[in-house]
Parts: sequence; structure tokens; C-alpha cells
Amino acid sequence: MLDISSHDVVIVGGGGAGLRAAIAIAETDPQLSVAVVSKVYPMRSHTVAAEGGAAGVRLDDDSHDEHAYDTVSGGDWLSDQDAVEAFVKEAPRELMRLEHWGCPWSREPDGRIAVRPFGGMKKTRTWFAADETGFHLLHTLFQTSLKYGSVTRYDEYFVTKLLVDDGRVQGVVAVELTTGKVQAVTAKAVILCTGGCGRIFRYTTNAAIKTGDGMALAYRAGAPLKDMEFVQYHPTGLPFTGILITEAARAEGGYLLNKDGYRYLQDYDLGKPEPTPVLRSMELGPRDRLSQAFIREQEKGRTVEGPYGPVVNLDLRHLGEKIISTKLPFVRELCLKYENIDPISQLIPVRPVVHYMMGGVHTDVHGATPLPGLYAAGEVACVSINGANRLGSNSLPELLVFGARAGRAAAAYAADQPSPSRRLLAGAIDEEARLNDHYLQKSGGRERIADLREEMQRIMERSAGIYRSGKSLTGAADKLYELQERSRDIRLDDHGHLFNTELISALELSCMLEIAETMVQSAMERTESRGAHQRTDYPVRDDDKFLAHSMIYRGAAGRPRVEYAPVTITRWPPAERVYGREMRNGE
Amino acid sequence: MINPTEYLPKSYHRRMSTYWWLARWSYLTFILREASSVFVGWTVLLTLVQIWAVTHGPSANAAFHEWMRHPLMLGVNVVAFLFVLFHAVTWFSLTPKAMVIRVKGQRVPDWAISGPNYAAWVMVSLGIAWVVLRG
Amino acid sequence: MSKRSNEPFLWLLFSAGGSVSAMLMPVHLFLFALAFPLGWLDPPSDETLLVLIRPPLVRVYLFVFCFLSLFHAAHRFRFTLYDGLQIKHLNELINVLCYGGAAVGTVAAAYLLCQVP
Amino acid sequence: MASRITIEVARYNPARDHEPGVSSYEVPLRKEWVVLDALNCIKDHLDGSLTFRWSCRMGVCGSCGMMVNGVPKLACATFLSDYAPGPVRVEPMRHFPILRDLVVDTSDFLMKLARSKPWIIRKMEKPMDQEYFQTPAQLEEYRQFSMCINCLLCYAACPIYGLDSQFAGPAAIALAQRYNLDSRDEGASERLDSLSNPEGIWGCMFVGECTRVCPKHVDPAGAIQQYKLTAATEWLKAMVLPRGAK
Ligand SMILES: Cc1cc2nc3c(=O)[nH]c(=O)nc-3n(C[C@H](O)[C@H](O)[C@H](O)COP(=O)(O)OP(=O)(O)OC[C@H]3O[C@@H](n4cnc5c(N)ncnc54)[C@H](O)[C@@H]3O)c2cc1C
Ligand code: SF4
Ligand code: F3S
Ligand code: FES
Repeated sequence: MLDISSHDVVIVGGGGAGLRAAIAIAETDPQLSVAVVSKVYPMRSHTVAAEGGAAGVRLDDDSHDEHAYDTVSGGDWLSDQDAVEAFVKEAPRELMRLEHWGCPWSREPDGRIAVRPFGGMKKTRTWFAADETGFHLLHTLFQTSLKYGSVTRYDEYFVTKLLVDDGRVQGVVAVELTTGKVQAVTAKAVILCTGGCGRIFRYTTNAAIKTGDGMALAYRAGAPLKDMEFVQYHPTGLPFTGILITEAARAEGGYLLNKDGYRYLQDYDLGKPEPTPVLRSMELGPRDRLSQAFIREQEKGRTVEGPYGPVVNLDLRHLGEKIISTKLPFVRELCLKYENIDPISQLIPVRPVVHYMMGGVHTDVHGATPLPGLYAAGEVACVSINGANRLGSNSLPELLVFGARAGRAAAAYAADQPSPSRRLLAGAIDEEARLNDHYLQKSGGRERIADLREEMQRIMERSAGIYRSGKSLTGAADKLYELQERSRDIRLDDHGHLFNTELISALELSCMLEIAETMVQSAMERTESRGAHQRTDYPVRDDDKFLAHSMIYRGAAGRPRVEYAPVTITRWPPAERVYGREMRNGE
Repeated sequence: MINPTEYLPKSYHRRMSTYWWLARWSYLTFILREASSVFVGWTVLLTLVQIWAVTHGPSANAAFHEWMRHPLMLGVNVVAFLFVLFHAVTWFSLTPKAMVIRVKGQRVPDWAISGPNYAAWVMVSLGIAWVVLRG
Repeated sequence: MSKRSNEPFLWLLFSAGGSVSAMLMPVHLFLFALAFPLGWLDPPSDETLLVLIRPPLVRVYLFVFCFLSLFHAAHRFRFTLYDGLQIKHLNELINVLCYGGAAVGTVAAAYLLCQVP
Repeated sequence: MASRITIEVARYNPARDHEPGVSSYEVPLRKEWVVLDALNCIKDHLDGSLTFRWSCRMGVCGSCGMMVNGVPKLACATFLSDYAPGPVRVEPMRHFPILRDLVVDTSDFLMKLARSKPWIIRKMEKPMDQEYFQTPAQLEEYRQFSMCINCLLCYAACPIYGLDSQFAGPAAIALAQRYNLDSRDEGASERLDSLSNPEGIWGCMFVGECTRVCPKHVDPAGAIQQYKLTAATEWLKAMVLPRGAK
């Protein structure tokens, strides 16, 4: 049973980036028909979980240049500076647009939108809606999107393949979950907004749906992935669940303490402990450095042993009930609900957990990939503004800025493309046959999905985590190869068509295995340490060789091939990353 | 937005049982609260009969008093009283949900709205009793 | 269209009646249906009662008491029938019976109160 | 604490079954496990065909609503240990058509949500570079109602929705009220047009169970009653004021 439908632009993903792109197209040209295809209802997308806030220059003492500098230095000079400049300029406008759409931003007493400090930012510029910023942002976008008649939603459709013909991407193949029907959705342009891939790792703040599907779709279709070795660990996740305790908790003045109650960050060149938060210093240092400090403390035996491995403590007690319940209500709710801890009087055990993917599908500043007709925005894409390490609260504005840009660019592109060719149908039929042969109608098979997934997560956590080495990565590559082989022998318990979530898990696993492989390969070839990529065997940054983006292609026989592309430097030449102290030779 | 899902598989529709209101305590209290309407109506009826009796001389009055003393009537009226009481209590405690009053941006707590309600209720009841009993 | 729906009107009557009956009904019922018949309290004589209800203000009071309480009860009873017994398809009939009954009661109250000598 | 607990899960596969049945599974009982962990354990290791929705595992995406021992709950925010020694009964959310196992068809809600016009409606927009000022007190007016995660537990709790699926239901109305109360919005009368009818606010009988089960303390019951008050006041105004004055 195969259905076909046709639109001008198909957006894969209904998270922040996808919805922003949809609205941008609907506003640019109401004549264009837009499809939003998403494997979950849009308001379930993981943007909903973002807590802390969204950065955009707001106060008089701040400037676009300072935001750009923080972003570039935070990214260890791997960011493309033209993209960063566009980003910081458009971010405040995008955030203001959300205010017009009804986002309940937190306010100053006089009614102006309030901002809070955030990690790695020298100025206070993070807009927030209590500590449920992503939730409010996503629902505002979703509810606003409901008013556009030109947007058609395909809720709970899982995209399995990009349709490529004549060198151009012209649609997608998707499985409708409720019926199991395979649907070809053709279009003149496709925008990938499928979010990240944190589920490749054992401990993560990411939701179940973050399985790197979009990256795999693009990669398989021939588009390169960029900077895949840069995986961000967030220093403060809850130990068992990986649930995030937002950076805002530290921005409001929380301390990180080791087992002796000592603010250990002072030992790692992150500044001196002050009673109140100092921007770009101590607890407000960047995430990569904080996560690395945790591992160092662990090596020194100064972390606390918990039932789920070592932890340190986040101390909010001195903030008092009022601040905690007005500025961090969700943090308190999460602690009470999932750890049975009240942060007003108790320490919160935390550990670094995988949080965000700096790398992704390579795009230019308009969200266009090298593959004609294919665009990408949001966490799935790598523009790149985040470089080797993303600063907290830069992702939400990135979704908006580049979601809108990709939407406009795709609309312009679609406007003068011919209608998709009939030959695409053949591709869809092939895909339907593949799903049947490989999964639904396959008999035999011994491997359980969960076993393979758990093993992959263990390997990645151990060998490609906060610190990696040539040796650990080679081992991981071998193991991943083995898992890929084993995954051919997967056994499904569920052979039905209706709402077959097991089939979806199998497809997600195949995406994750493929993306994990690109991470390991890129990490192996980058023999330096930069931002979130820390090699114990190459501990220093090597600008001569690696001030470059790694571009990974799916080569012959599906093996990854890495090339390097230059980083765009406009106004900020590479320098030392300094936190918590004055720069040595001036800025 | 338009949702293109036209074709839906055979989904299973459940019907509410006729006794759904027995399934949960809160549903039962809801139904009891709604059932109080019968006794509110009943009380009005009693009042009307009584007005008629009072205005129609001693024999009508006597018959009315006789009627009210009948055990069956007393039984019904005890139940009616309990229901009417239940109506009053739920009514006052639910009022603050429907009426949000803010003072200086702070929502006035529920008790601050239902409290005066209860107080007024007691005062009014005592007042009426006084007027009736005074004579 | 829907703005012309008479639900707001019925709801206003329901609410007003709810408040009136909550405030006044328990004490009425307690005195006349329990305390006096059971002899817990000495009832006022019938003449006293007649004197008591004679002033126009008291008659208005009694009228409002009956009228609003009846419409409160009718509105609630209507929905109890819908939901409790799941007979929403008899919508029209239920409406006529409930609000019609309340209307009849209201007219009766008016008539009786006018008859007070 | 016993180390294992029995979970009875409602199962329904439309391709095979005429009506839902029940399967029992035994899973480890761990202190930090929620019902969702148990379901995942079953799916991963015992029966891969068990079907349910979930995503965030932190009570914010609204995917995992189901009946736990007869009460609508988020599976990811409901601890197994609270039900020890068991058994725990897990069923699909009441009042919705069942698609499969624990998955219900919620498309009806999405239609109703759109009918509530949950977006800012204004006659005149400010230029994009200017903001609408909104004091914390004005924010507080509607903040509570903006916390809805669309989990639909309130629909599963509301008997009125169960009796009459035409009823707009708690969350859709609460979200309309959220925009009505937003100082930036001017769409209240437009929304009233689509909600002041027997299937809208007037359908609610103030059972109040919606508020009791809401995991985000939205208080839809309150929202609806307040909405009724506003609607009735508007109606009175329209009656009293001469036509067109408004
Ligand atoms: C816990 C947490 C807190 C965070 N806090 C902050 C913060 O405070 N500030 C900040 O700036 N950033 C924060 N981030 C990062 C930020 O939230 C994410 O990077 C961002 O929301 C990603 O949005 P997205 O639109 O790219 O993807 P998502 O919101 O993840 O959406 C992906 C969409 O793609 C769809 N999809 C995926 N695969 C398929 C497929 N195969 N077929 C069909 N559809 C598919 C999904 O259904 C979904 O709709 C946080 C992240 C996490 C995990
Ligand atoms: S009102 Fe509460 S229960 Fe209802 S959908 Fe919203 S969050 Fe869920
Ligand atoms: S439970 Fe239902 S009847 Fe109203 S108060 Fe809540 S919507
Ligand atoms: S999984 Fe997101 S709310 Fe439960």
C-alpha cells in the first residue's frame, strides 16, 4: 500500500527549527504548500525540554560583537564567523518575534523582557521563560503555526529516506505510524529539522526521539556531515535519568562542590570562587571545561560515589526558597519528582551527560546543503556557529534564526523548480520493499534491538566520551563495525503494520550506528584537542593542521571518508580561550 | 494547519458504562452534588405549599402541620436537608475557582474568598432564624 | 450564531439561584421541615407567619427565593439527566420539562404571593 | 521492598483482536523506576511488540499519558514503588479510541485545539522591533494556563468528554482562556464565538476531575468557570448596551 502526496516544500521535523521554517515559508509566500512531517506530534519534539533560555543581545552595555566573540571563543575558534555574525544580529529580532507571537517571557517589574546570565557569556543576554524556555517557545511556535492554512501536518510519520532524482532532493519516503502505510511526500525542496542524536550515548539529557535520523538521511543521500567529533557533555545531569539541571541553576548562583564540599572548579583555571556568580568564570565557565574538570576530579578520587557512578554536588541551598521557586521552579520540581530531593535544603547530585551535537549536516549560512534541494536547520545542521563547543542558550536562537533562513531559502529555491519527476515513485516502491524485506517480513534473526543499542551506548560512553584517545577510538570503531554486522540479524517481535514502534526502533538504531561511526571516525582523524573534543594523546590545540572543519562523506561500500574544509575567520583570529581571569596579551 | 490523516485503522471505541459515576469517589460526589437539584426543587415546592396554607386559614394550616409531621415526610426532609447542606458547602468552596480576585497582582487565596462566603452564610441563617423565631 | 445561544442566560440564572439557595435554603428547611415538626423549637403561630409574609419586601424576597432556586435546580437537573442517564438525545424534551417546570413553579409562586391577604 | 513487581498491561492489536485484553509481566522493582521504565523493560527484553508513546522521560513532552490503576497519569512521572507490592494495572487513556495497546487516537484534540484559536490575535501589530510591555502581574494572569503540555490526562479524567466527544474539553478551553487573559491579545470575542456554545464552555459541568489529575497544575476547571463568568458578563453587556455600542 503506497500513497503519494505532493507539496512545494517538505520539512522533516516539527521541533523549534521545523516550525519556525514552516511559518517563515507561510509568511514569505502563502501560495506555497508546506508539509511538516514529524515522527511525533510537533509539541512533543525535544525543543520542549530546553530549560535555561535563549541568547540575544538586549541590554545597552552589550553588543553584537561581544556576543559574537563569546560564541567564537566558546567554540574554540572553529565557528564560521560569517555565520556567527549573521546569527548574533538576527537572534534578538527572532526572539522579539516570539514575544509578538505570545511567548510568555519572564519580565522585569516595569514590564520589559528580562535577561539572565549564562555560561560562557560575558554579558547578561539570555532571554528566558522561567526555566521552561524551550517548552514555551515550542508551544508558542506550534500554536502560532496552527493559523496558517498553507501548512499541512503529517503527524506521527517516520521518514525513512530522502528521494533523490537527477541529483536533486525531491521529497521523502515516510511510514505513517498509525497505519504502517508507506507514503511518498514529494516536493521541490526538503528541509531537515530532525534535531540531535544524544541517544547514541549512555547518559544523556536527550529524549528517546533524538536518534540522529536526519543526519543519517542526509549522509546516506550523499551530503557530508561536518564536525561530528564534537559532542557536548552538559556538566549537570541527574545521575540515573540524565535529566538536565539547567545551567540557569548556576547562573542564579549555584555552586559545584566535590566530595569535600570544595568548589573544585578553581583548580582548573576557571577563576576564583566568589560568593555571587561572575560571568565567564567558575560555575559560569563553558560546558566543555566544566565537564572535563569533573573527569579530573574523578581521577583524583574527589567525586562522590553514587549508585549510578561518580557524582559531584550542585548546591543551591544558599539561594533561598524565593529565588528557587520563582526563577528555578522546574529544577525544583524535577529534583523532587525524580530524585526525591528538595534543592532548598539538599544538595543535588549531578554528573556530566551528553547533551548536544555541535556537528551535523553541513550547510551554508542559508541552511543549504551541497545537495541541491536539501536544506537543514537546528541541531541536525552544522552551519557552524557552535564550533567545537556550543555555549548554553545559543541553540534556541539558532533554531529560530536558521530555521527561518532555511525556510526562506527553500521557498525561493522551490519557486523556480520544476515539479518532482514521476521516477521518484520507483524510489518509494524500493524503500517499501526494503522495509518489508529487512524487517517486517524477515524470518529468523537473533539479535534484540535493545541489546545492540545498549552495547553501542556503552562503547560510545567509554571510548568516545569526554576524553578519547587514538586507542580507545580504534577499539570503538571495530566494535561499531561488529555491531553493524550484527544488526543485519535483528529480530522483530512485531511484524504488524499498525503502530509498529519496534520497527521504528530498528530504523532508529540503524541511524544511530551509522552516525556513531562518523563520530568515531572524525574523532580518530582529528589529532588535536579542541573544545569538546579532548584527545589524551594529543592534548593541545593544533591550529596549523586543524583550524578546519572535518567533513565526513559516505564513501564506497558505506565506509566513511573524512576531508577538511577551511574555517571562515572574519574578525577574530584564533587566540587562547580564557575564563575567569584577564587575558594575557590583551583581547 | 490541515491534518491529512483521512484513513484511520480500525480503532477501538469504548463506551462509558451507565454506572461510570460509581467508578470514582470524586465522580460520585459530583453526581450527588448534581442530584441536590432535586431537593432544591423539592424545598421550593414545600415553601409554596406552606405559603398556600398560611394564607388559607386554620384548617389548611392544620393539614399542613399534620403532613409535615408524617414520618415519611420527615424522612424525606432529613435527606433533603443533607443534600441542600451539601449543595451549600460545595457551592461556597467552589466559588473561588470561578472567581479570581487579584490584589496587587497576587491572586487572593481560595480561603479568602470562600471564608467570607461561609461567614455571610452563618450570619444570614442566624438572621432568618431570628426573624422567624422572634414572633 | 453561537453568541446568540441562550446558555449564558440560563447559566446566569443557575448561578444566581445556586447562591441564593446555598445561602438561604438550609436554614429554611431546617426550621420548617425539621426543627418545628419535630418539636425541637417552638414554631411561630400561623397568624405570626401571615403577618411576617405580608410586607411586600418579604413577598419579593420569597418570590426571588423560589424563582431563582427553581431555575438553578432545573438547569442542574437537566445536565444530570444528560450525563447521569446518558439521554442527551432527548435534549428538547428534557429542556421543556426542566425549564418549563421551573417556569410553572415561578408563576405559581407569583400567584400565591399575590393572594396573600 | 520486594524485588519484582507484576504489571498488567492492556493489549489491543486491531489486526487481530476484537477487543482489548490484558497481559501480565514481571519486572524488577527499583527505587528510581517509574512506570515508563517498567514498560521499556518489557519492550526491550520481554515483548518487543508492546506499544506505547514516550519521549522526554521528564514530564514535559506530554506523550506518555495512560491509566495507572485507573487514574490518568504520566507514565514517566509515576513511581513504581508507590504501587508496591503490586500488581499495577496499566491501560490506555480513557475516553479516546484505542489504536493499539496503550496508544490512543488524539487527533480529535488537535482539531479542537485549532478551533480555540490559541494564538495572539490583534487588530494592529506593533512593528517587529518593539516589544509589548507586560508586567509580572500581567504575566501572572495567564501563566498558569500556559503551562499545559497537552498530555490529555484531563480528557481521560473528564466524564463529560467521555459521554460526549463533541465537548471541546478542558485543555482546549484552558488554552483559549490563556490567550484571552494575555495582555497582548485582542482576540477574546473571536474565541468566544467558537467556544460559547453547548459543546464549548457551557458543556462543562464543573466535575473538576480535570484539575485534580493535571500534572502541571493548570487548573482547567478553574479556567472554564472563569471563562463562563466572562462569557456571561459579555452577554449581559450585549443585552444592556444598545446594539453596536458594545
Ligand atoms: C534537556 C535540554 C535542555 C536544553 N536547554 C537549552 C537551553 O536552555 N537553551 C538552548 O539554547 N538550548 C537548549 N537545549 C538545546 C536545544 O533545545 C536543542 O538543540 C533544540 O531544541 C533542537 O531543536 P530542533 O528543532 O533542531 O529539534 P527537535 O526539537 O529535537 O525536533 C526534532 C523533530 O524532528 C522530528 N524527527 C526526527 N527524526 C524524524 C524522522 N525520522 N522522521 C520524521 N520526523 C523526525 C521529530 O519528530 C521532531 O519533531 C537543550 C537541550 C536539551 C536536551
Ligand atoms: S490541562 Fe493539564 S492535564 Fe490537561 S492536557 Fe494540559 S497539562 Fe495535561
Ligand atoms: S472534568 Fe470535565 S466537566 Fe469540566 S471541570 Fe473538568 S472539564
Ligand atoms: S515521556 Fe514526556 S511526558 Fe512522559
